[in-house]
Amino acid sequence: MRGIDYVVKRTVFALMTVLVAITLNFVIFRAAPGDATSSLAKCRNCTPEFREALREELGLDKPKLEQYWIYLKDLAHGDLGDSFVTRQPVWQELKQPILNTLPMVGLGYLISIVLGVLVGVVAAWRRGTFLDWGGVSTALFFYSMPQQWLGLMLLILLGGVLPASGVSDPFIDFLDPSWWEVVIDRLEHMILPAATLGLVLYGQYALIVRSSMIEALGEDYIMTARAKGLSSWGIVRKHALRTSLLPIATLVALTFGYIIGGDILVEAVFSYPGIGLATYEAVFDRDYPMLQGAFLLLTLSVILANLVADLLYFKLDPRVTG
Amino acid sequence: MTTNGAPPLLEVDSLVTRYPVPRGVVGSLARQPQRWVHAVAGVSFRLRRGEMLALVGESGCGKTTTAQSVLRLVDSDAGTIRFDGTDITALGSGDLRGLRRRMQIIYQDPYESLDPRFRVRRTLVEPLEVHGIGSKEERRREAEEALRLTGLAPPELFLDRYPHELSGGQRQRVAIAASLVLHPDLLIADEPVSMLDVSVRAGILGILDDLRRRGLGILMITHDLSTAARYADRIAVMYLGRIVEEGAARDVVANPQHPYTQALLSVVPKRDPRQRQRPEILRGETPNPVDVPRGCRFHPRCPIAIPECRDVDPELLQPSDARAGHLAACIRT
Amino acid sequence: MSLLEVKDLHIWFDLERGGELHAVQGVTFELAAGERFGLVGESGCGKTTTILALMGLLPPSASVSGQVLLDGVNVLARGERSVAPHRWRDVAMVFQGAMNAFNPVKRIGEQIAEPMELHGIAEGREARRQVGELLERVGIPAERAQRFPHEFSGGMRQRAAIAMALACKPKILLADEPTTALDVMVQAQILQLLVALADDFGLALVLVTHDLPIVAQVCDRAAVMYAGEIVESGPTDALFHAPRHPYTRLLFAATPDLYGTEEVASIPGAPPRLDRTITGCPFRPRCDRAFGRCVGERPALKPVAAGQAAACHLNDVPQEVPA
Amino acid sequence: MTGTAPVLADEQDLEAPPPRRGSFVWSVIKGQPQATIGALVLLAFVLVALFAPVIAPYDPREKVGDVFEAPSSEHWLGLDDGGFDMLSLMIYGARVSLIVGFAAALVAMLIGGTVGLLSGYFGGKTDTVLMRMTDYFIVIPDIPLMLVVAAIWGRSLTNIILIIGVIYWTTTARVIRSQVLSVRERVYVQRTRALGAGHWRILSRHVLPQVAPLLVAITVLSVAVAIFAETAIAFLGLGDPTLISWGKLIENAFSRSAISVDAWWAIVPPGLAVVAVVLACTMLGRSLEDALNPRLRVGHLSVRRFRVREVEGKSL
Repeated sequence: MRGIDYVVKRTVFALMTVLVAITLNFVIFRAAPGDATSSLAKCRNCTPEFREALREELGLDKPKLEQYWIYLKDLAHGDLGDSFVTRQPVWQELKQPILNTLPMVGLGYLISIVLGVLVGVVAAWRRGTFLDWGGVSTALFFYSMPQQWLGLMLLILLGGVLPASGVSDPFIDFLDPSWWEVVIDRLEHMILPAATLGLVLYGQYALIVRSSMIEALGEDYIMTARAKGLSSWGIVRKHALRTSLLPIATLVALTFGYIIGGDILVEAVFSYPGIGLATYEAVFDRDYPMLQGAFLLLTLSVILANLVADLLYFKLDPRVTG
Repeated sequence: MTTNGAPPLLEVDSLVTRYPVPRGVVGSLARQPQRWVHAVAGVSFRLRRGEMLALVGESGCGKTTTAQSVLRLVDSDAGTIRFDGTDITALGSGDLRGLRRRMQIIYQDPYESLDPRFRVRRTLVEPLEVHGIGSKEERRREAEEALRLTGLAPPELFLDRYPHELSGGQRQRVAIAASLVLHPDLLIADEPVSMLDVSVRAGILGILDDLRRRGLGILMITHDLSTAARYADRIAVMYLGRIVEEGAARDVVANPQHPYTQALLSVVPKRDPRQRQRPEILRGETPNPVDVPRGCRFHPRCPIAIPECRDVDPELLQPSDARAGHLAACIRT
Repeated sequence: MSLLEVKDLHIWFDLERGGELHAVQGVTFELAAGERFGLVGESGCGKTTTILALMGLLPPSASVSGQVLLDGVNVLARGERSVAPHRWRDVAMVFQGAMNAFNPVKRIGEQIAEPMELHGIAEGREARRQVGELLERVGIPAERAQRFPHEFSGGMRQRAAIAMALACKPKILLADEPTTALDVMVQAQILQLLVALADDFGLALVLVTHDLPIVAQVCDRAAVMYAGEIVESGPTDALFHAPRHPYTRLLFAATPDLYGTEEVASIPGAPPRLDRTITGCPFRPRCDRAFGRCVGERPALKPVAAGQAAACHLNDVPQEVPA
Repeated sequence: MTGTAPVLADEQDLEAPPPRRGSFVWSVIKGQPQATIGALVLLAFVLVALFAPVIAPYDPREKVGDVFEAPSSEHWLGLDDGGFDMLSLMIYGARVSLIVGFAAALVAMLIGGTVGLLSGYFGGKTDTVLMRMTDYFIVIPDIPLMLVVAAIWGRSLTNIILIIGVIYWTTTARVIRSQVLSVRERVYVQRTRALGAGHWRILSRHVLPQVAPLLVAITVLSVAVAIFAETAIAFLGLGDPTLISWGKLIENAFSRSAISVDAWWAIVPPGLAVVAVVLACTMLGRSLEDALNPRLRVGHLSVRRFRVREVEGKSL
C-alpha cells in the first residue's frame, strides 16, 4: 500500500504537465505579435498571395479555438505538421536526428555522472585536504564555461586528432567496414560533443554530491557508525553514499532540460546532425513547424525524465510515503 | 484583590478540536471515510483570576492543542470558550485582535521564541506597536517595567542585547516580559521550564507564581508532575484528548483517583535514593489519537479494567472518597 | 583493578574565532564491573564530551590529555588508532536522541547486525538470529527487524538503539541522556530495561543525565560535574543525604520533588565561560558559602568520606562542613 | 497590588563585547577568501563596464587594422574578423553581458522571491497553486524556450532580459519557499502571531529579514546563470544584433571561422571573461549559501582526528 498514492500523484501530475506543455506550445507559437507568417515567413520575395496561402495552409485564418482543436486532433494522430523546407512530415524529419542524439547525450550524461559522483565523494570524504580543494576548483572551473565556448576550445585543441564534425565518416561505406569499425567511427565522432556536455555538467553534480555528502556525514547516525567500529571508508560506502546519492536522482532529471539546451549549442559547434542541430537550423530557416515539433518533443522528454526520477526516488528512499 | 463572585476568567466547555488525516489522492478516489486526529475530545475546565491550573499529560494528549484552541490560534469543532464572561469561540479576526492583548502565551523553547535579529528592546516594544499602545516614551517605560518584573534589573543592562548574548534563563525572562507589556489577564505557559537548566528553573517558576499572586490567571502546560504539584493550585490530567482527573494539586498528588494518574505519579523518579520505588509501568505506548478506543479510552492499558470499561465512556465525576472539587473519569472509583 | 579508570582527563576544543575551550578539566573516576554509575550535570558542564572521549568520538578540533584505562590499558595513548579496536566490542553507547542514531534508509535489523559482522561475532543467518533475540530481549517483536527507523515510535527506537549497543556483548554501556526526549511512562520503561539488562549481562552502566532523580533511582554511585570538572563523587545516597559540595546541595534543592515540602530555589548566576582560564573555585560566584580562600585557590577533588570525594575548601575546615 | 521582592537576575557574564551586527553578506565577504576573491573580481568587472569609454583604447566600431590581425603591442588582444580591436570590444562587451546578468537576476529575484515567500508563508491552496506553476516552469527546457520566444517575439535587450528572468526564477522560488516554511514554524513567528500581529507585519519584520541573506546568495548565483543564457542566445544568433556582448563575440568568431584561420585571440578572451565573471559569482554565492547552512558545519567524519596532548605539569 505504501506510496501507491505517491506514484499516482506523480503520474497524474506528469500527465497534466504534458497537457500544459502541449497547450503552451500552441500558445507561444500563435500568441506572437502579428502572426507566424509575418515573423517566420520573412522571405524577401514573398507575395501577399503566398502569405495568404500560407495562412490558409497553416489554418491561421480560422478562429483560435478551432485552431487549438485541430492542433490537438493532429497531435493525437502523431501529426506534427510538415517542414517548410523539405515539405516532409516533421516527425519523419526528426526521427534520424533523435537517433543520432540519443547515444551522444547518453555518453555525455555518463561522463558527467561518473566524474561528478567520483569527484564529489572524494572531495567530501577528504574534506579540507588538497584533493577536496583541487576537485572543487576544477569542477567550478568547468562549470563556469559557456558550453559552446568549451566546445570551441576542445575543437582548437583536439580538432586535429578527433573528427570535428558530423556523425560518421562519409566515406566509411566505401571501405566495407566491419561492425566494430562502424562503432569506433561513431564513437570518435561522438566523443568531442559528449565530452563537452559531460565536462560542463559534471561540476554541478560534483558540488551537489559533495555538499549532500558533507551533510550526511554530519548526521548523528554517522557518529553511531563510527562508534560501531566502521572504518572511515566503510562509513562512506555503507552509510553516507546511499543517502547522498539520493539528490542525484532528482538532479539528473532536473538537468535533463539543461542538457537539451546544451545539446543545441554543442551540436551547432560540432555540426552534429542531431535534434539540437535540427532545432538550430529550424531557427535559421524559420522552419516554424519543425521548431514547434522539436520543442514539443524536447519538453515531453524532460517531463518523462522527471517522472522517472520521481519514481526512482520513491524506490530508493523508504521514507517517501506520499 | 478578591475575585469571589466574579465570573471565572476562562471557562472552557466540552471543547472539541480535531484535524483531518490526509487521505491522499487514492484514498479520496476510493471514497475512504475521512479520518480525524481527535486532539481535544471534549475538554471542560475553569480558571479563575489569581489561579494557576496545570494541564498535565504525555505528548499527544492534547494539552498543547487545548492551549492553541483557547488562544483561538486553531479553530475548534465544538464546545465553547468563554473569556471573562464573553463567548469567544466564534469571534472574527477583527474582534480577536483586542482579545489577543489580554491573553498571552510563553513557549517552551527560549532559544526559539525570540527573533534572533531583534534586540531585547525591540522584542519588548513590538507587542505595544502591534496594538498601537502608548507613545514612544511610554513604550520604553513599559518595557523597562516589564524587565524589572521578571527580575532583569537594571533594565539598561539588557535592553540593547541580542538573544544570543543572553543565557537560557534570561531569554525565558525576556519572553515573559514581552508578554507582560500588554498587561494580560491570562497567561498560558507551555512547558515554560522544560528546556532550561535545573538550577534556573525555580527562578522562572517563581516569576509565574509572583504573577499569579498579582491576579493573573495562569494555564501551565507541563509533563512534569513534580513541578505541577509544587506550583499549581489545581491539576488537570489529560489522556488522549480528555481530562481524566482534576482537582486541587495536593489532592491529586496525595490521593489520585484515576488509574492513569496513579501510574503517572508512580513513575516520577524521587530525588532520594533511599526511596527507590517500584514504578507501576503501563503496558505499551499511548495509542494514536486517530483510533481512540471505544468505551473508556484508557481501558486497553488499565491495570484495573473490568469488562464494562469497554462499553462505558466514563464522565468526570467526584469519587466517593475524594474531597470537594476533585473529579475523576473512571467507573471504578 | 577497576574495569575502567579515567585519570586526569582534559579535553580542549579549538574555537573558530581563535582560542580554546577547555571543556573537560581533569576528570577522574573509576568504574567497577557491573556497576551503575551516574554522571550528572547541567548543560555545557562537559559530561557528554567526557563519555564521547571514552570511545574516542571527538571531533578533529579536539585535543585530549590524560588516561582512559580499560582493563589497565590506556586506550587514548595513541589517539584514534588505540581506541578504535575497543569501540562497541568493549564499550558501546546509547546516544542522546535515538531518533537520529539510525540511518533512515537502512533496515533496523541490518543496522544492529552491522557491528556483529564487523567484529566477526556472527554473520548472515546467525547474525539475523541474534538480532531477533536481542530485539525480543528489549521488548520488540523479532520480525520488526525488517522495518525502517521511521516506522518505529520514539520509545521503540530507543529500545532498538539499546539492542544495537548490546550487539557485541560489551562490558561497558554508556547511555547519554537516554530518556530525555521521551514521555515519563516510556522513560520509566527504558530505565527499567537498562537496569535489567545491566544485571543480566553483567554490564557496567554509565548513565549521563541532567536529571538528578533519575540518577538517584538508577545508579549506585555518581559524580556531579560543574564547569568541566567533577566537583563531587560518591554513593548516590551520600550525595543526597550528606553532600560535601555546595553545588551538589543546591542542585538537589533546585529540583522539585513530588512529595517534598522544602523550598525549591534556583541557583543565581550562570556557570563560568570555559574559553577563559578559571582562577579559584569555578563555583565561587554562585556559591552561598564561599570565603576568602575560594578566590585564589582552586580546590582539588579530595576524599572526604568512605568512597566520597569533593572539591571544596570547606571540607578542610572541619567546623565549616555543610550539613 | 502586592509588592514582591524582585527575582534576582542571573548574573551572567555581561561583559561580552557590545553587539556588532554588520550585515551578514559583508561579514562573509570579509571572512572567507573565496567570497573575497569573488566579490573583488565582480567589482573589477563592474568598474570596467562602467568606465568602458575611458578605459577602451579604441572605438570598438572603428576598423583599426587588418582582419584577424594577431596581438601586438598596439592591439593587445589582436583584431577580430572586421578589423576591430578585440580589447575594446571586450571592454564594451562587459557592459551588455553584465547588464543582462544583473537585470535578469533581479527579475528572477523579484518573481522567485515573491512566489517563494507567499507560497511558503501562506501554505495550503496558495502553496499548491504556486508550486504547481513552478513545477511547470521547471520542466520546460530553458534554451529551446528562449530560442522559440526570441525567434518569435523579437530580440531586443529588454526582451532577452525578461525571457531569461522569467525562465530562471524557479530555483529562487523553491529555495526561498523551503526556507520560509521553516521560518514560519519558528516559535518567535508563532509568538508574534499570538500577539495579534497581521500577516504583513510578520512577513516584513520577521520572515523577509530572515530569508534576505539567502535571497542575496541565490541572486548572485543567478547572475551567473543569466550571463550564460545571454551567451547561448547570442551564440544561436538571436541576440540583439546591434549590441556588442561577450556572447556575441564568441558567436562572431565561430560563424566567421576564426578557428580555421587559427585566430585564437578572437575566441579565447570572451570565453575567459565569461568564465571569470561566472566563477566569481559562483564563489561568492556559494560561500554565502554555505555560511547559511549550519548542516555543513558539523562533520562526524574527517580526515583529521582529535589530537593527544602531552601533559605539561599537573592539572590546572
